[in-house]
Amino acid sequence: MSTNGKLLDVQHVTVEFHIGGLVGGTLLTAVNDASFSLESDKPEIFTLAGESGSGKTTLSRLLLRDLEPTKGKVLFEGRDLSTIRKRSEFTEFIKKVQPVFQNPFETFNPLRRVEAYLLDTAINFGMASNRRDAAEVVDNALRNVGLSLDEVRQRYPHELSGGQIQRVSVARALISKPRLILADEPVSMVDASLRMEIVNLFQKLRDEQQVSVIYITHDLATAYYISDRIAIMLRGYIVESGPVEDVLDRPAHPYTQLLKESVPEPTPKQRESWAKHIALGATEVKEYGRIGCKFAGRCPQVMDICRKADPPDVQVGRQTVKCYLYSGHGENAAAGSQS
Amino acid sequence: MTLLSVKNLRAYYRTEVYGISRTVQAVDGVSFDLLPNEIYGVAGESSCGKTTLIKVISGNTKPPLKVLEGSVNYNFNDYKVDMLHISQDELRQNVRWKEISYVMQGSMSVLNPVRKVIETFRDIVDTHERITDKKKFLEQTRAHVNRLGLPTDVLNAYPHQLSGGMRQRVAIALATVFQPALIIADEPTTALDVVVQRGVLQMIREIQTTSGNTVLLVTHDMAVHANVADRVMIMYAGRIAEEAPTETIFDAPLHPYTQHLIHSLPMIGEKSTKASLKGAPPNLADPPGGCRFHPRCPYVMDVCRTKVPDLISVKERHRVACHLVEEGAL
Amino acid sequence: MRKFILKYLIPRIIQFLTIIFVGITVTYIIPRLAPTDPVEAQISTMMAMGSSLDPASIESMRAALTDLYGLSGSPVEQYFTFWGRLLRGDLGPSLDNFPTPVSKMIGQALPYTLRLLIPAVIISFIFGNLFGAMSSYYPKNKALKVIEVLGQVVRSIPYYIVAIVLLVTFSYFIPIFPFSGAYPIGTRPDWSSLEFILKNLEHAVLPAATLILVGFGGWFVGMKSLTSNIISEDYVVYVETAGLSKNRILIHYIIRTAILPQFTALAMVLGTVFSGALIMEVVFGYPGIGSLAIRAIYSNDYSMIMGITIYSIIGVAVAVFLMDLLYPLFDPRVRYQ
Amino acid sequence: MILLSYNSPYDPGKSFVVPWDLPPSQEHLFGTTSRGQDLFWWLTFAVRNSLFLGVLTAIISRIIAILIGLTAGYRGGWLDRVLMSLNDTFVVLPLLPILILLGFLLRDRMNLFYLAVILGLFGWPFDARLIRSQVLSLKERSFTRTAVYSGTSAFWITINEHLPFVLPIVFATTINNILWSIGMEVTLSVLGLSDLTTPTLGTALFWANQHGALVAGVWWWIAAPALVTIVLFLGLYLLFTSINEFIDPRTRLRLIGG
Repeated sequence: MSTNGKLLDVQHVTVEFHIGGLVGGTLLTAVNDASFSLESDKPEIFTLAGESGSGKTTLSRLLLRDLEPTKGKVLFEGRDLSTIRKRSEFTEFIKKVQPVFQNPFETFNPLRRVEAYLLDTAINFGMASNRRDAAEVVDNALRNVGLSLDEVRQRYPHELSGGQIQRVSVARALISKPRLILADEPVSMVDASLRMEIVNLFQKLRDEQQVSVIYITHDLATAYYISDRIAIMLRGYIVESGPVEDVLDRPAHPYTQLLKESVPEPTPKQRESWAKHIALGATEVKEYGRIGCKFAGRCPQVMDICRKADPPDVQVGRQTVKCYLYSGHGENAAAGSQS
Repeated sequence: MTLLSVKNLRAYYRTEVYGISRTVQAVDGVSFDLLPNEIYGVAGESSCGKTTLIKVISGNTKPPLKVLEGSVNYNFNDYKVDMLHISQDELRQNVRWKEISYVMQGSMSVLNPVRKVIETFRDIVDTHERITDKKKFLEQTRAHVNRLGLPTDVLNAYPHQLSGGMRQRVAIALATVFQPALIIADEPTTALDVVVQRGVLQMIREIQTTSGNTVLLVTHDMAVHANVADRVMIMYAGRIAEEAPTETIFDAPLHPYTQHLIHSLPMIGEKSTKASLKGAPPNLADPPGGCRFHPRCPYVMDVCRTKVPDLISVKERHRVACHLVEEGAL
Repeated sequence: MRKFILKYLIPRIIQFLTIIFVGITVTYIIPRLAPTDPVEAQISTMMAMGSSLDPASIESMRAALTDLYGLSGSPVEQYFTFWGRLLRGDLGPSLDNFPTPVSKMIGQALPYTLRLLIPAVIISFIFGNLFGAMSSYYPKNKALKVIEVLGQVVRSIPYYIVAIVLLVTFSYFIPIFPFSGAYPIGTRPDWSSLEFILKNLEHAVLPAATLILVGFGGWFVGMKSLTSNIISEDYVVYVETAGLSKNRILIHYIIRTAILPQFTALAMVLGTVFSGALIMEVVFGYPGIGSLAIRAIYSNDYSMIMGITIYSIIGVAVAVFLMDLLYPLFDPRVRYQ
Repeated sequence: MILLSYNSPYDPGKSFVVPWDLPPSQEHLFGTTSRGQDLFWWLTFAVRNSLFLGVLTAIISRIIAILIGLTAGYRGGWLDRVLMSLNDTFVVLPLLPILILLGFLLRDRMNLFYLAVILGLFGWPFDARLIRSQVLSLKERSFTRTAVYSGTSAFWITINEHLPFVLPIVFATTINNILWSIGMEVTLSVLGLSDLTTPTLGTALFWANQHGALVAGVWWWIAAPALVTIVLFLGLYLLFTSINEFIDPRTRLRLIGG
């Protein structure tokens, strides 16, 4: 098996959905020609960031083999996910790739005790052969997230706080000793005073257990805080990607610039500049159907060519940017690189 | 002159399920004033009592919610209203929407899915000022919507044809048809994307600046308060922890909870490790005694476990409820 | 418009044809599942009941029956002949009133049934939905609670029992309404005389009341459960805080949104309501399709029963189809999708 | 009453074992019929048989409804569309005329068992649709995905995660279905289209009609079965609402303190 040293390799994937009935309907491209990869020997936290409708959740479902791409392929440890057919192969795969969902209270069935999921996971993945061994495995996983089996035993989801149950959710994902965790907005439903403990947990997993994390979020501030690399998505495209400090400190794509500028800073110092007028986007469907760059309608530096064809991916420093400004079409190729 | 004066408000939920009665002390001894012409921010985590507080001050107290003590008094340009004793009819006719209006949490769904936007405008306007001249009503509504920078097309649209941000702005337009003295905005941008959120908050600020009314902005997002509010009140477990002008709250917070909230916020451009508070917000059906923050407080003292700290003024317009401050330890 | 035709109309037409197809096929298969030769069984029962037909008539009846059951040729051929006759609107002669065509007799009885059924359905729909919505909007109202319990109980009791209770109460113990029929015995139907129409209305009161009572509970319960979610919807709470009057909220915001699924439900239960109407006519001796059916049962008039079955399937299918076509007029969400 | 039927001093199959047309009295609680039967004891058999019919119908149609509802909901796709199209057709078909046709043809061979099977075959579609929509919404919830990524098989997901939500529906519809089936039997019997020798609530009314009970002034012959039916339905209905509330997941949630 050749892995090319890649843990995960996403190659030009496109996902199209039919919206509407059997006949007619429109084609919506939720993910458009997206590529990125994670190295096998260098665990990292990789963020997929974007607003609602950017395709980040669709992309995550693709990586969990919840969906199949219309075009392109996803390789995990060198294996094309679309060749996974048998149940045993699927089990083998998800043993190594585990999800953490957004709403901790929806992650577990409200009518079941949370430990049931943990014990099931341990037994289903062959981490333990009987309930007693399973309890030990589970307890270990829970200790990794700062809890213990005794604290959650006999508890229903609503009897735990949002922060606790989200940690249980991470613990469940850790039981099978996965190589990769996909966390879809894991802290957006968790209170501010509990948020950082979960965010810090992902860093701990990366550093102490060599687990890679794909962090899916709309929140650029936490993304900046925990991730190593980031990819910004807009209407199905990855418009800019690279090391998080480069992308967010010196955004190159005009969309990333707008996004960064719009995030309210938790200090009253920039009130006046934050409050200056901005152009709001067209409705979602309109931007999806746009030919060429999806941001052309709102871009302050728009050129004719932007409305004609998809921009190419251009390397700007350590960033990859999907924008004509940097492909020799723009006069001010360095426009975005000012601080 | 104050617009609203809330004194020592205590509002509990009393529920009974299968013979087990539960009392949730959602708002427990809250006092504050709203001034004319300001944006007053209320911050706090889920179930800290901020939603209950809004319910009571807007006259929406319904069982199982019950006000045990305290007073809620408004003064709308010499039209005085005692919110806890006003008759339903007067509340409905003279106060709601004429003096107090709302932009609700999840405003995206406040528009009736099967009626055009204009019909909701008509219902609300007709309720308070009978529409006699339909043409004039249409003209005025169009002008109003235009003034707020919205296209007039939205009036003839059904809600599902509008984007989330547009619906939220329509909701703001609805809330301001009568130029009310107070607009209560409850998590107005929680479900919105950052770019849209910025647009909506700008709109709220503009309206406030031009018409000089008061906005009560409730959100858990401290970053929003930092950029929009003039004064901020921090609630914790049904009580006020601290209240101060925005600059003071962010530059020199006194309550350990406020300090944590502000220092734990991640920022773009800064990667230093942010700590999390231990434990979780208390269950208000069985809150801890003394200061309700004491089980999580890094500076807890013996007195905190037994005595409820008073909300004291430390400076002009800066109040805090913490024993550390009382004893000058900070 | 093209979108509407493709996405809305065509699936509805397919559904319409499926209903007719499945229904008719079921009626085609049933006689063939009967363990004995239906023609001979039929003839012998008729003979046993002392029919005084001459041999020639019996022979022609045997031919008519064989034809009616479509028993000549292979099963596939039979199936096509069966459809062929149906498409020509030929349901064969009534065996009891030989040789009056079944379709003519049904044609005469149908208006009576419809005159009873349509107003009853409309009235129970309106009141059931109105009270149902009110009962979730005013949860503390005692009168509405009583109505709810009554409606619920009546709804679950068989039509027949409700009818018999009404009949016994209001024309036996307290004889204020006529016992049976659509008009006094001995009068001739004369739709130009006011007196006759009044008499007819008087006779229709109890049957209609039964249909309304039984239907009411269903709509009430359905509406209540639909609106119980709606009253806490944001857009209702919102206009409440905006100070709108309760009546305006009830009508424009609660009923207006909740009523839509009820229209679909109306289409769905038409079959059941129609069945109920048949029973009603039997109890009250009202001369519609139901009475026709019971007479056919007692006189072993197979072709009549077959005809009634087929008619009702087609009738209900058409009604459901029309209902579906009207639905988008009420729901902008369907209209614009 | 069901238990009482086993102690009946009279054989319901026999007629003219007691004086006929006696009004209700201490000896004959509901009076006697024109066929010389003690109405009270006769009705004990009727209730037993009617309930038997109802339960059997409910079991048969529940099995069909669960199978179709779960399959359509969990598998989705074209199978779902085909099943639901068929389902809607069955919902809409006017059942009574079809049953009349069937009863008419089977007449002499009709007995309670056949009737239960037939009603069972027609009694599933509303409930199958309910179950399907429940499964569809459950399938979309995160906890189903959690279970999938915990390596749990589809079978166990259905049993552990979905059944607790589907069962209350099955239960709620069971009693409705029993009531419906008993009601249908009454209807068919009144029309003379069932096994008239078996005592049921329906046949009681049929014989009363046959003997012109109302005209003859034997009102108790109609009133007693009607009353018993109403009481039975009321009882089952109340049982249904209380048990239904008890096993509703929302109630359960509140009981465990949610």
